[in-house]
Amino acid sequence: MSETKTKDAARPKGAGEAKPDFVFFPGCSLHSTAREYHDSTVQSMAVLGITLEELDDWNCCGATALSSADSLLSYALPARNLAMTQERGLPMAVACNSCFVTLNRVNALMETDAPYRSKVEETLKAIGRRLDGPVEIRHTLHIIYHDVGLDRIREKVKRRLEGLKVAPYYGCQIARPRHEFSDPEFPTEMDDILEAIGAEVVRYDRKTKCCGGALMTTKEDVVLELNEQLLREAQVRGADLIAVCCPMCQMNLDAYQGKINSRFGTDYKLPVVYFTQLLGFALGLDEKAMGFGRGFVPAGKHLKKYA
Amino acid sequence: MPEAKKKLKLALYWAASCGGCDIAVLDIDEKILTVAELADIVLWPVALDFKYKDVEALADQSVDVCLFNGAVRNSEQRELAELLRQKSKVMVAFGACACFGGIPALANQFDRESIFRRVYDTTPSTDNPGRVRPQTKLSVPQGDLHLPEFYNAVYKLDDVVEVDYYIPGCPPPPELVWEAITAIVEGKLPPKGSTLAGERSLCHTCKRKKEDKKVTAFHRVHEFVPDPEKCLLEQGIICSGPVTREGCGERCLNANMPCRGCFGPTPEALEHGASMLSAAATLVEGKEEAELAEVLDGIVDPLGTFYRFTLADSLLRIRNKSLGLEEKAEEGEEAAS
Amino acid sequence: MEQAEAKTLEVIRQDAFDPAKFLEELDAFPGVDKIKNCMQCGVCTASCPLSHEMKETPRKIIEMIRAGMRDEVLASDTMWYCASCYACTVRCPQGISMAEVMYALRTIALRTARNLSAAFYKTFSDTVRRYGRMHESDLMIRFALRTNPLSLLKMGPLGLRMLAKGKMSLSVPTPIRGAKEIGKLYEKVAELEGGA
Amino acid sequence: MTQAGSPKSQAAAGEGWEPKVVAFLCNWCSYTGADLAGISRLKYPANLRIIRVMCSGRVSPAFVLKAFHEGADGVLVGGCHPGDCHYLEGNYKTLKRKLVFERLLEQFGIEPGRFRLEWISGGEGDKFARVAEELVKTVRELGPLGSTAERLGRADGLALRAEGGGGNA
Amino acid sequence: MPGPKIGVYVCHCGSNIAGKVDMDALREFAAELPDVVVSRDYKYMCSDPGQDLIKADIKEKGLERVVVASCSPRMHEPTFKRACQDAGLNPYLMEMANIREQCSWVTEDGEAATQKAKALVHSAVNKARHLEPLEDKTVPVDPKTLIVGGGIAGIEAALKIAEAGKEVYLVEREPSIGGNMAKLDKTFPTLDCAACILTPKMVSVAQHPNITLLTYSEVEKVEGYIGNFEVTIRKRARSIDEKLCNGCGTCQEKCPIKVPNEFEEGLGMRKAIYTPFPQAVPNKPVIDRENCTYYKTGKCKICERVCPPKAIRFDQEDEIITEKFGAIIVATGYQLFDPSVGPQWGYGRYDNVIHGLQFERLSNASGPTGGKILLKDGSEPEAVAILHCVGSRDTNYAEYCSRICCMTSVKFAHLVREKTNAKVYDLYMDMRTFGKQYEEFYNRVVAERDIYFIRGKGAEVMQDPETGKLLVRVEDTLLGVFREIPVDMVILNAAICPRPDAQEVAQKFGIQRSADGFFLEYHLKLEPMKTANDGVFIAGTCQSPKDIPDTVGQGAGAAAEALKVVFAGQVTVTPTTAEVRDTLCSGCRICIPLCPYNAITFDEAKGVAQVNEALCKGCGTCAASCPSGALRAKHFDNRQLYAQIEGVCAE
Repeated sequence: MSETKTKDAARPKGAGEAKPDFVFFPGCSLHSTAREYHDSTVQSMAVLGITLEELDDWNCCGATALSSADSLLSYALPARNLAMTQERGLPMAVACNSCFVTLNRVNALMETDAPYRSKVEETLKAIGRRLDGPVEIRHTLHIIYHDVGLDRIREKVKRRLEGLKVAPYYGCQIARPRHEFSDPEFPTEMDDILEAIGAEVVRYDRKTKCCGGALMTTKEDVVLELNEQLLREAQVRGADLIAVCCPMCQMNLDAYQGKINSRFGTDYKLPVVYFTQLLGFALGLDEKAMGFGRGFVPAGKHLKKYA
Repeated sequence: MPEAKKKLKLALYWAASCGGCDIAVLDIDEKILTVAELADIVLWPVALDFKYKDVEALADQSVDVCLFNGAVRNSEQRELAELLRQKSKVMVAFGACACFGGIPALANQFDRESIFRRVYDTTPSTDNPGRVRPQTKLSVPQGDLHLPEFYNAVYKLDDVVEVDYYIPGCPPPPELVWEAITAIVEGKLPPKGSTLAGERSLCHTCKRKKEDKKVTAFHRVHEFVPDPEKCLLEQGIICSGPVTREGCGERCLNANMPCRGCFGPTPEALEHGASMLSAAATLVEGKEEAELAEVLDGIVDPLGTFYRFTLADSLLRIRNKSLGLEEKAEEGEEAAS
Repeated sequence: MEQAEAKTLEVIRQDAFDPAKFLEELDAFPGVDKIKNCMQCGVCTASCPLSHEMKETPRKIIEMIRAGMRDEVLASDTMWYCASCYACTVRCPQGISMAEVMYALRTIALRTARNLSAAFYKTFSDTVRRYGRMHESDLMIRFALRTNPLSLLKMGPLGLRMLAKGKMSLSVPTPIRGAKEIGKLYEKVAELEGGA
Repeated sequence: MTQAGSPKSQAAAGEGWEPKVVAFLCNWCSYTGADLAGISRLKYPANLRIIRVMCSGRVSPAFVLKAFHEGADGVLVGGCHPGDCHYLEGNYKTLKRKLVFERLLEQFGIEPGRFRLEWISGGEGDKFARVAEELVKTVRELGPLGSTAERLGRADGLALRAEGGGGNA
Repeated sequence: MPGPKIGVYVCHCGSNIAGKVDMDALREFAAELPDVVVSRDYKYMCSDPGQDLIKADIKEKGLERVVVASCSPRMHEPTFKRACQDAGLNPYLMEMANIREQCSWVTEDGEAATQKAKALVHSAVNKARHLEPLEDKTVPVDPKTLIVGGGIAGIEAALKIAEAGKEVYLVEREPSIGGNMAKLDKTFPTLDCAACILTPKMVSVAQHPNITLLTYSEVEKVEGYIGNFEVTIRKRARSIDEKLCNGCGTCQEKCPIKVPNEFEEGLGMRKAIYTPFPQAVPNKPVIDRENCTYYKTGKCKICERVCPPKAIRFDQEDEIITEKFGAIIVATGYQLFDPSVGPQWGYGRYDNVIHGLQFERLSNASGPTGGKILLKDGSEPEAVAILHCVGSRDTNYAEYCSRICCMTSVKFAHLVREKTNAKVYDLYMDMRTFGKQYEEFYNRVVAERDIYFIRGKGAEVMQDPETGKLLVRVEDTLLGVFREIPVDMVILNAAICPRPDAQEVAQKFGIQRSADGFFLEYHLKLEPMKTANDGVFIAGTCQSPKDIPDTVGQGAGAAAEALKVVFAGQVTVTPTTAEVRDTLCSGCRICIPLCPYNAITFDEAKGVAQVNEALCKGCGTCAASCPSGALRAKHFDNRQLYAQIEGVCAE
């Protein structure tokens, strides 16, 4: 990323004078099931000098569910958000992996496939909007890693999470099909951030294996199996908790852990938290404000010694 | 100058040009008296009162030499060119405008309509609420009035009539004019179609010190005072000397100004502007496209720079869009607002 | 290896299929291309977290598409197992986006399909149309009503815990300001798709 | 592809109009690349006609103007990739000329899409075919340019005496 | 004014051209062009009867120019030039129109192709009208050949040339020749050991009086042209006196520094003073100054103390050698694809995932395990998976087929079974056994006990976190089932790739690269060793992936190409240079810095530029920049090119 941006990020901001760095697209989950992800993201990024401005009147990106139901709609819906971001004249920040992949899909179309592209443009025209080429879309994990940088994170850490063993679980849609991350299958950005706040990152080979996502609704049996494998590796590697960056992953691993235990006769008690919760906590933000209590599997006991 | 048996019949005409060429004829100073001794002037609108009908009355081929200056911008000039060709034994394109279109041909970047709009509508001093435009024909009670048709493009003389000799320059230097007149009088003319100037480029006679050329930045003449001893190109000033025919007496160079090319291309140059462009661009050192672009952007207005006098003699002649008149009109509107 | 069940060999009468037509139909979807370049290496299958559940492996689906077996492909369960993890897509040596192929197949199938998955995707779409955003509780309740109202009871405990954690709300969602726009968008899409 | 245009249809943008594109290719890279396209039996529009030069550095901007003057609707100059020039750096000279020449063409009202400089190596038959296809497509969309004589004829209805001008060659 | 008499000859090229272009229409069109006095078509113009047509017309009709419309001039220009010359016409009065590669082969529609062919012929006729006779010049050829790269291709080429009685310089970057082949264990399909067949050749190279062997050396600069290349070679300091060193190896025993041995592909160690392998040629060590304690701290010098003949020279400096050569053979070989680029294969993440060359070293008796196939922990594997096409045939990495991996995999399967009791799973996409006795070899191995071939590409290697076993995931595509195979070792048969410095080397030798990054041959089928740079030839895997038989074949072939040059004793240099017309040159000096060969100088006395035709290569850049038109590119002058432009643009 450009140096300017890093400078911007580091620049102290007086009240009201600064233009935000990104338009923030929270997505539906961050406003409901994943509110702790929303709060911890916005707050820790603010501490790190990045201001986000929520996209006004955003709509659902359609997720992969719509890609499956109606091709044109699955482009048109996220395109509205991109068009509005373009109007605002800022790059877009996204925290939800599913939104990230869906919005990027529109971007990819804007660069290729001309005939279909014009169809999408026509739908936008019907609502009086337009999209001129792709919009810069950034995952918040990537922004924190690149624009803020590890050095600055280390500088700002108030509580080093020394000794906390974390399994970094990225989920699939953050680095795939191919985005800005170091590798589509073995990205390392979250590992590095967690290390920068002092945590011990355990080896986690399944870091981008699928949790089944929305198939939990329709194919619960097999999706539970996938999540059991994910939990198993984390447990075998000795993780205290799993850090995630996607609301769907968090939900599947956390809310369904009980169901998994009863189905497979296991006894997992692995808290599943957003990496931003750990980051914010390390940066000195309040444990409660970071929403650690919202998880089904409590994480509190692992954090006590740092508080 | 030897005694001529019979007095020459001489015609001089001024078409689309500034008039400097006519003055250039007078610049031969006292020799003009010799000319008067040797020749009867049958047409010289700038100095003597002749009517078109006087020319029409002349017998074909009865004029020995016609010195035609100026480019062809309208139908009147074309008709006169044709008429004078018919009446003259030798037709001379006199000066850069007749030879290559000259400065007036720079207007070939615009078509008639946009020129009219500028001149009759949008100049700040214009007061023309009725948007009156010149008409080729106007009926008044007394009868029909005719005005010549203003063309979309400026043409050089040999576009419309056969030309026997070319005397380039803006204006042609007096020495050259005198040499030409002498040659005509003495009947020692080179083969038809020749240009009565040198064969090599101006660098041949330029006295400035020349080294192997490398340019790191281009400058315009107002930006600094160049070293009068050194090649101007080497100082980053676009000088058309390398592509322009010698014979002018380096008048501009002596004034520490670069050659603008009024003598037109050397006989073997491919194309006046493009050839100089090609040479100038390759003088820049470097390999990085962005860096090169930065230096080369220092050459502002390539067309005006490299085709200052020769646009009507170029391969493309006119700005392509000047042909789609409606389209051009819109553009003009935008430019005006 | 499991013992395969004895089975008579299937006979395909190629003249019953029109591979070109099916390929063309898929070609209309952006991102669905290069199907003909498939080398049948099976990397997609071996990369898929759920391929072991499928009756036909993703690789086989490609071959069936190339054979023109439209009905059989659309009746298969393969695409309904796709979790959009894109593992196949990044690994395919021929650069085929299998995930996009799966989306396309689902979209075509949804025009007629009546299975659980179809119901879910339709409900999802309706929710977004109504509010401009997704609301889990609304979605789940509607989905259950559409499919198996009794499942609401099964979902009960989890739902209650979600409510307790503030992860779900039972209040009636408010549409976004631009809900009208969303409606228009749906209409325009329908109009454009209808023509297709 | 329809046929490359019959003599008369080309004069105006009639239905039978087919663009004319002249390609100046360096012997070592681009011409070889074009040969490779042939050997690989890649198909591209017949509108593009190739003139071989030893190096793209040989292509004087006047050649490009000459082609437009003669009625070409598009011109391609193909050279070796930077660093690959058979003559060490002829292609850089071409690049330098292009950087000014493009602006001149624009002043002449020649749309940017009509002139292209491309680096095509001897191994890039596919790239050559693609560039040919793109250029012809672009030019087709831009419509006919017409020769200088035609354009002047359109401007003032004058049939020029000595059609040609400028070219002293 | 009547122009020169022109004859036009249209070639059908069998159906290659005639199948698309209307031959009658083209011939008749050409006949109507001004100055054309005869226009003929014929099935194969390049054949003897075809050429005879041209010759007869030159003699009987007094043709002054010849235009041949056929294939690319890169193909048959010399043929037709010779035909003209035979008939007494200056060969530079012949012009070709390329209506095959650039017309009939690339055009869908016949009518369009015919139209285009007419334009191309028109253009050629126009140019021909302005052609002028030129005389070829010859220059003497230096009789030495330079070979770059001491792998099997370079070795083969060097020996062939040396045995033919010509002098060769063989330059190798590493301390020993042998290349990648020296690392191999057994070679397919005969399973003879690589060292057994390679070592004698390496020794012959060292001993042959006609070969100057420069190891630990690199070519720095290449100037000049065919017959007269001037090459600068840097012979890096070995830090030993090669004349005194007897290769006893004492220094290597005593040296205290251990670093990974590149030759062992990271599996074994070497000392700071070392020969890369026991059979190295020359068998004299080098001091790796980056790792040597003396060079780092100024202390140690143990090797100097223990060396019996006192051959250590710490102060030795690099030697710069400049030599003239008539021909150059580039045989710089390949680099194996780095499988860690695709982490899904586990390379670099799991200890027992290795690549093919590492397996060769394991299996090699002189390798780090003494030829035993062992896991990292020293135990023997119980199951081994071999993956084909790692990086090959994959648009994410290298699109081409690496050719040798199928056979290598079959060989590996056999070697694993020969040396261990492990089960072998060979995961292949397609089994390509294209060579002589290859299919037979495959058939033999496939029948061996506990070797299982599975048709499917290995997608991923995982590790079971609990058992530590490697899990290979693959679809058995023939069954249509998903398989997860637990193994102890995975061998990745990684792609053969261009060397990382291929671009730099290509530029140095004035050769080009194909889209896949390998060096580009002049003609894929008919001129596989020639390059676009006359006198520079390529051999072996620097041109494309190859097995040993093909590499050796190309090495010998390149030797023949080089010998052709050096035996001829002289080469013809093109007369198509630039010239300055003194009467037009005004001495502006714009052209002088433009010439990359410094062929243009300024004649102070005459005040004009002048071209040294021996140095000029005829690129014509100067002519395009000479504003006044005084500089003329012969055979490509302004008049000729303008005429061509008029030709292609004519209706």
